[in-house]
Amino acid sequence: MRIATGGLIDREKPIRFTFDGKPVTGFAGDTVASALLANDILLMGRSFKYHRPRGPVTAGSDEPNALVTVGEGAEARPNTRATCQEIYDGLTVTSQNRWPSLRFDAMAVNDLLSPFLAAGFYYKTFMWPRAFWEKLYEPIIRRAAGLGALSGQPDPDRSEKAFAHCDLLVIGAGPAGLAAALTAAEAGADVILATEDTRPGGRLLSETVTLGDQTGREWADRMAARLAAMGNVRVMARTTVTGVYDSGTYGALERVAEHVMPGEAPPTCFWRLVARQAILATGALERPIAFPMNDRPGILSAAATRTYLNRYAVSPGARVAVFGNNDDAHRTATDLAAAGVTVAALIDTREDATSDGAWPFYPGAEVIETQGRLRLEGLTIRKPGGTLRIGADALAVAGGWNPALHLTCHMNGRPVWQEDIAAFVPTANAIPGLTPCGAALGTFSTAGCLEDGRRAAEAALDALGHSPKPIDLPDAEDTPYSPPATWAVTAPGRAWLDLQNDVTTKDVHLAARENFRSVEHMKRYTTQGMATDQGKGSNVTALAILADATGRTIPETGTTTFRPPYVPVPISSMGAGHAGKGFAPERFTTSHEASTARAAPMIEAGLWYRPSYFPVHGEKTWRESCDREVRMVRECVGVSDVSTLGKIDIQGPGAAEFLDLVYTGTFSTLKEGRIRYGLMLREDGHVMDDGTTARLGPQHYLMTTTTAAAGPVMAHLEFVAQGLRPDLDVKLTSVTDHWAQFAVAGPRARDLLNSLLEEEVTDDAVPFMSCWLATVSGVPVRLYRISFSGERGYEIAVPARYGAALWRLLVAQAESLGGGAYGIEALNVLRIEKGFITHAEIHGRTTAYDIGMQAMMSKTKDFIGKAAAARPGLTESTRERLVGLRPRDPANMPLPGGFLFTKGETPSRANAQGYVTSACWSPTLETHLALGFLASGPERMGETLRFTDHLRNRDFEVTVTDPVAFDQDGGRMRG
Amino acid sequence: MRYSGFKVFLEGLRGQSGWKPVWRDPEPKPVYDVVIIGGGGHGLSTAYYLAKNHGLTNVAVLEKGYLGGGNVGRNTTIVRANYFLPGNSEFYSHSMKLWEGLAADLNYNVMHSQRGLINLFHSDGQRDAFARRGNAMINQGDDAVLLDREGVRSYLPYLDFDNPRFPVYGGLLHPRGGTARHDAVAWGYARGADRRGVDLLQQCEVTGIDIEGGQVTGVQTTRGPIKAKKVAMIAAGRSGQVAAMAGMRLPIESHVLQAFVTEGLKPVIDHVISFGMGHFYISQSDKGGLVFGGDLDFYASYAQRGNLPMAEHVMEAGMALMPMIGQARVLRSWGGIMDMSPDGSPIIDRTATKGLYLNCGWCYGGFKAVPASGFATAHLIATDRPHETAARFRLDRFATGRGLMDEEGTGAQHNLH
Amino acid sequence: MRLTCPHCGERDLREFAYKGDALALSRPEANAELQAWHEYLHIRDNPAGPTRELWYHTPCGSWMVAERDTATHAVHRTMTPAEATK
Amino acid sequence: MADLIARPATHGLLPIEIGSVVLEDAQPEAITWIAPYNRKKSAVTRTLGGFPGPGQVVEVKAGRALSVGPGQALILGAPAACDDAAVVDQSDGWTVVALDGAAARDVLARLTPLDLRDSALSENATARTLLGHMTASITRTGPYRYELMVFRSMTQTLIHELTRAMKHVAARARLSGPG
Repeated sequence: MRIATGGLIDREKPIRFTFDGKPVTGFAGDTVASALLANDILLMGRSFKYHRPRGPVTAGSDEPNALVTVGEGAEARPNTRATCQEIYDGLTVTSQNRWPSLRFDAMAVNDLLSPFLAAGFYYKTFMWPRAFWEKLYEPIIRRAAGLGALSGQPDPDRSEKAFAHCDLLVIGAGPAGLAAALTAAEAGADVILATEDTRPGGRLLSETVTLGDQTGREWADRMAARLAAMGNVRVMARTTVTGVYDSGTYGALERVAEHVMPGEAPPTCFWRLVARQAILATGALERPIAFPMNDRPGILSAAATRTYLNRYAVSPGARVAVFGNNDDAHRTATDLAAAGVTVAALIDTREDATSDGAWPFYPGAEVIETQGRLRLEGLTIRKPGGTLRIGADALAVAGGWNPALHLTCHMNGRPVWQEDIAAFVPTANAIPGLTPCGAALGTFSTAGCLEDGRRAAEAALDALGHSPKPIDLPDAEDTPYSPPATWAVTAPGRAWLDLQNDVTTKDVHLAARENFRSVEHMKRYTTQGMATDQGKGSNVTALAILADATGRTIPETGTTTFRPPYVPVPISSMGAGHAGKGFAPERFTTSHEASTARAAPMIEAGLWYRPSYFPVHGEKTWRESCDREVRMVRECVGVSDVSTLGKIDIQGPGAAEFLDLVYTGTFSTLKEGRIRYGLMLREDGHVMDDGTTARLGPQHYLMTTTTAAAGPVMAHLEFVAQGLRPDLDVKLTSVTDHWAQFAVAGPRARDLLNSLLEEEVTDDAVPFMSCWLATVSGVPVRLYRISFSGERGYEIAVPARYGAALWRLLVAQAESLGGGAYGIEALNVLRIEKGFITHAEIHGRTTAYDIGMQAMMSKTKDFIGKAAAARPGLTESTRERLVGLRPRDPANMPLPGGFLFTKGETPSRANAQGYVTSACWSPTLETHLALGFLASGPERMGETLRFTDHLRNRDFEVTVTDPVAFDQDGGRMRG
Repeated sequence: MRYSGFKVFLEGLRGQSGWKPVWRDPEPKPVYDVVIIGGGGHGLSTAYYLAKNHGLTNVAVLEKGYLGGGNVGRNTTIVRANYFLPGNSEFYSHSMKLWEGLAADLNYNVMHSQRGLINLFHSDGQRDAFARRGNAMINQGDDAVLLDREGVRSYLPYLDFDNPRFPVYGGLLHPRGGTARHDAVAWGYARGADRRGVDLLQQCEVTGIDIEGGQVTGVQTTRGPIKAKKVAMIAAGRSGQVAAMAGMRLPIESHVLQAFVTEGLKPVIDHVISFGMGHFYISQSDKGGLVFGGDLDFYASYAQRGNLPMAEHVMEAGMALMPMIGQARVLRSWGGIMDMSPDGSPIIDRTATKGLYLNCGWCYGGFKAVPASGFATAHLIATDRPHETAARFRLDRFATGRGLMDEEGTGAQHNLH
Repeated sequence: MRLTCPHCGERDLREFAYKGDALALSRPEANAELQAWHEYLHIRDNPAGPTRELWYHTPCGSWMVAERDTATHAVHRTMTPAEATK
Repeated sequence: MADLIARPATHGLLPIEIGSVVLEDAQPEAITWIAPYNRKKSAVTRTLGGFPGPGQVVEVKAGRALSVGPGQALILGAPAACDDAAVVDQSDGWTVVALDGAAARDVLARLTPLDLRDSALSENATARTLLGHMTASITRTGPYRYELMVFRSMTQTLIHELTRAMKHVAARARLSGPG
């Protein structure tokens, strides 16, 4: 119910939203939970396992119960904490994990079966009959999985990511965080102050404390305004630091626009914060007490009760009982009474507790049972002298505090037990550069937090080399913390620990009985702490129960730890901007537009796009186009964009020696103006890449790599230059993007060039494997006479700005000669006919020996990979080595990925002799052709083998041939 | 105590009071026939098969922390047999057969779920490589189906087929691939070994390996010296430190691999999906969490935690492949220490020291190997001969270059497999 | 994690590629025994603690040696390969 | 023979103005890669009229020289030549755009892990870093102006990513604006 006055809500701004279709009205400043409570709606969810009715127990991100789906359509957000979601006009909120309705949930039958569904029961059953597990039991279990549901629609990917750097990151903006931020900012440090809340203040917004002559919230507002006015401070509200990573890197989730109707602003931003120093001022989380039937809607933490009361002007009930083991229970009763709410009873586990309030007070008493189904109706207490039933529609539980130390565990820090506050605190130096303070360190008074925040900031400033300036901190309450006395109430009935996963104290006792005595075993066996709240409220209590069950102290039993993220982070936040084409950069060649204008399908080649083929009118299949393009190159002339191949400019007095080291062959003897094919090995003796390298000058080479290996080869060359041979004076730079490069191939390639170039091309002047400079329409170009098709071939390179124009010109000239453009399908056929390899063959497991290039490995000089290539296992003749394959029936295609077997053998692993790597229809030879690897291949020329492709149901005979199927002596390309 | 539905029912009626410890906590004996260093999945399964297959029950498993606390309890639970190189093929095929009978064998429901695994491909070249893999799987006697784009769509309609950076060309379906409940595997083997008399010694860290005249004689531990004629080092993630106690240096580099799980969600992903272009794989657990992972963080690490760039890359791949999961929230991330070998394949072998055995180098594929690894290692320890399914996992293959199993084709750089 | 490129200064991990143990800089002589090559290529000290390793700063093309702790991820020092092999 | 028409990498794509930020073409006449040979740096410095140290931009005879790697600079301006260095024409290898406006830094912070604070990237400082997944060069040429360079083939991705970031920054400004 709403309290008539007070709170940080704007009563002038009513907000209308719906919950399960029904209209609800709250005020600006409300969360879904506070607005629903204001409307006396306590039932907000169902638990995971037993589908028990549940209401909120917290007012923050540690909420295990009140999880709802907000919004509709593709961006509906399941499992949203009603305790954090701010309301806005038009918001739709839907409850989860119930059918047909939240009030009546058929799956609540599980609760009746709960005696049989104890921790880990599924490990012990569902095993018979064997087939039933996958056919029957598992599907039923899986159907019951989860709480909320995804929309099933593709997320529109509207969130964003960003980076920010600072000297000091202050995590949390309660009294400690504000004092720390102010201290650091006044000293001139660059500060980021991040708070999960919508505004700075922390618990000051929830409590009725005073700081000096101001209320807590007034002071917080003044401090926030002061910080916001400073140029060196960035206050990040609605921002939860989710993870701590190495070297002062923090992940943070900012809810940018989840509090407004979806619009153009990104819903969230995932921040990568880099801070030289950081301060952990995350406060503490109140813990529950495990008493029988402690899960009913209306049973809340006392701290949350005060938050609802003081911040949202909402009471969870009209008659509220308070149960606690420390002084916070009394504070809660005081606040309730001050707000005009009836305090049904104050129950304190401590026998020596006293109270002067005007409410029924029961010291030395415990709650041993509660009543009510969809909301609390009453409770039974055990007090000195007997039991008593108390009517109440809400119960606030004060179980003591756990420092919110979660982030200190992210780098393997193990919290340590501090007996005087009966809580775990951060271990010292858990995170380099991060200083915990305030309640996160176990300091629970307001004055203590302020002072601790200042101390932490001064330590951070010292590490940063800044001198602190004195700042004034107000006087504040400094009552000593009364350590909580109990964890659980011993009484019959189920007492919940992990509310969402329905883990009770009985489950922990069962784990102990079955010898899952390690905390990790207990958690994994019972699923304690595995729910969406990650055990923020319950883990420490569960540990205490396990300690009790196994007769050990808490420190003997173990500790609690937490992994990132602190709060769950949407995949659409951490992966923002990467749906669709955003996943990886796109690289376009200069001929791209011209290719797509001709309806060429563009194929991904690494990050590049390359044309598959260029269909002409009347062609119905890619094969028709491809065959035509192959014939065009073989019979006339074709033009193809080869700009995607890597091009590395290599210069310097040491360039020749450098190339001799990185290639198997010798490049120091290459003459200026000539080109040589090069094979590059990894140091482990296997082939890394191949390509041609031209000598442009005495100390100047241009290396070509394959498209795929351009980046790795560049890094490799830099490694050799900087790491292995820094003595060589050699300079490397990639020029891949500077040049647009086009292959002109075919018997009429020279004619085509001569129609463009100002100086005539003759074979005497430019024999095969030579390069020269020329001009086209006054633009200087580089020309290379090389061939990947087996025909007379040239590659013409022009600065990229002229690429589009030159491509159009080349295609036009080719067409005027009867040729045209060809794509990578034809390029592939042309090279298979010639037995030229690609990464289909040099797939990382092949040696120069395997591909028949052992002769290219110089015997007279060292080169990368030489020693390892000489290992006995890499030179055995029985290795699978490159061969050509031709089907006995030319119509059969030996598909790549199919296997080779000795004729007559069954196609099994033990019998496999090799496999096919590349295949095509050769319009030139009018047969299918293939390349593949075959055990002892070159020794088996002419042998008939069995080809089998189980997947595509092919089984026929092929003959082993030389890899070069067309123009074996190379006369066509040499011209 | 035998587990059954009836027993669960009975205990339900009597308030779960009759369950007995799943394993004992014995004191170390001074002498064992076999000592296994490492109480993870592989160590526990080795102990189990030593007892079951070879009748060796005077065996101790020494675990410095708690049983199953290493990688067997921190992985993405995928079980598959889709390798293509001889050596791996027969081994993982054998493992799959053991998985299929594991719950019955152990009398412990490891929740092995053969929901089908689909490896997606995004180019003709990748299709050809997966075709080779699929054919190799069938050559081995396992199952594989090559799906075209529409075939993939019929299984996984929620992938981005409309505007992807790397279009789906098809996929290799491995119908028997799937998942299992990781902790249950460790606990099931532990319970099975304990019931056969194996001593499982937790909080027992090995501090030295005793070798006399080229023969192993026992180990030094934090719970005192233990004598044994045979000692097996099965401590993937810490292989180097353990082997160093025996004076060995290994071809292993340790790396961190992260994994992630989201909040529980109603069932939405029925298969295990692997997206090679993005180094991303995902399945949905029986509790509803989307369990997914990616590639190594790529730097040497023993820290069991990763860093943001790789975590983000994994989420980015998820958004690219199936933007439908965008509103799922990542609940927890963790990291494991991967024993990366130079060819990406494991080692199960004798060592130069008599009676000392080595099981390591599982890279990030160790979980699915747990049954066959234990089976083969037990055979090796008991007979001093490699089991036929693991005969190629030799330590000397790197020096000789003979029988390398480099499935990724990335060569002798440990972190690239 | 953040590393310091000898040329560019301190940068985010995502700008770097890791290339294994820094022993890769100590390439054996061409005529060394196969065992030396085997150790160079495959065998690793793999310490759970301080180590020296090779990193590549992708944007600027610098190789560097980092002294880093594999247990804590603390980066103690980075230097050029030339400085490292002095 | 027809002329070959030169086409700029950003042809038809720029300028773009969103919110307070403008993205425009900034391609210089020429881009020349210079890497002095060993022990020749001072000779090269004399010839060129300067040579930038790490992170530096210096004015040279031909234009501005940016440090782009160990012992490497790019000269943006007129074509440059030098005998004591490896010299490579990269005029068409890089696309240069400028991001200008009060929120330019916020836009960049969505794409680069580089520390963009004044203390780390002052005016006239340059850095090799990442923009999204692209390797890039970022040079701060004014209080609110940055010149960005990526490989020419990635021009469209560069503009797409910057545009997306510009839209987000503008939308945020409206969100936290009046009311």
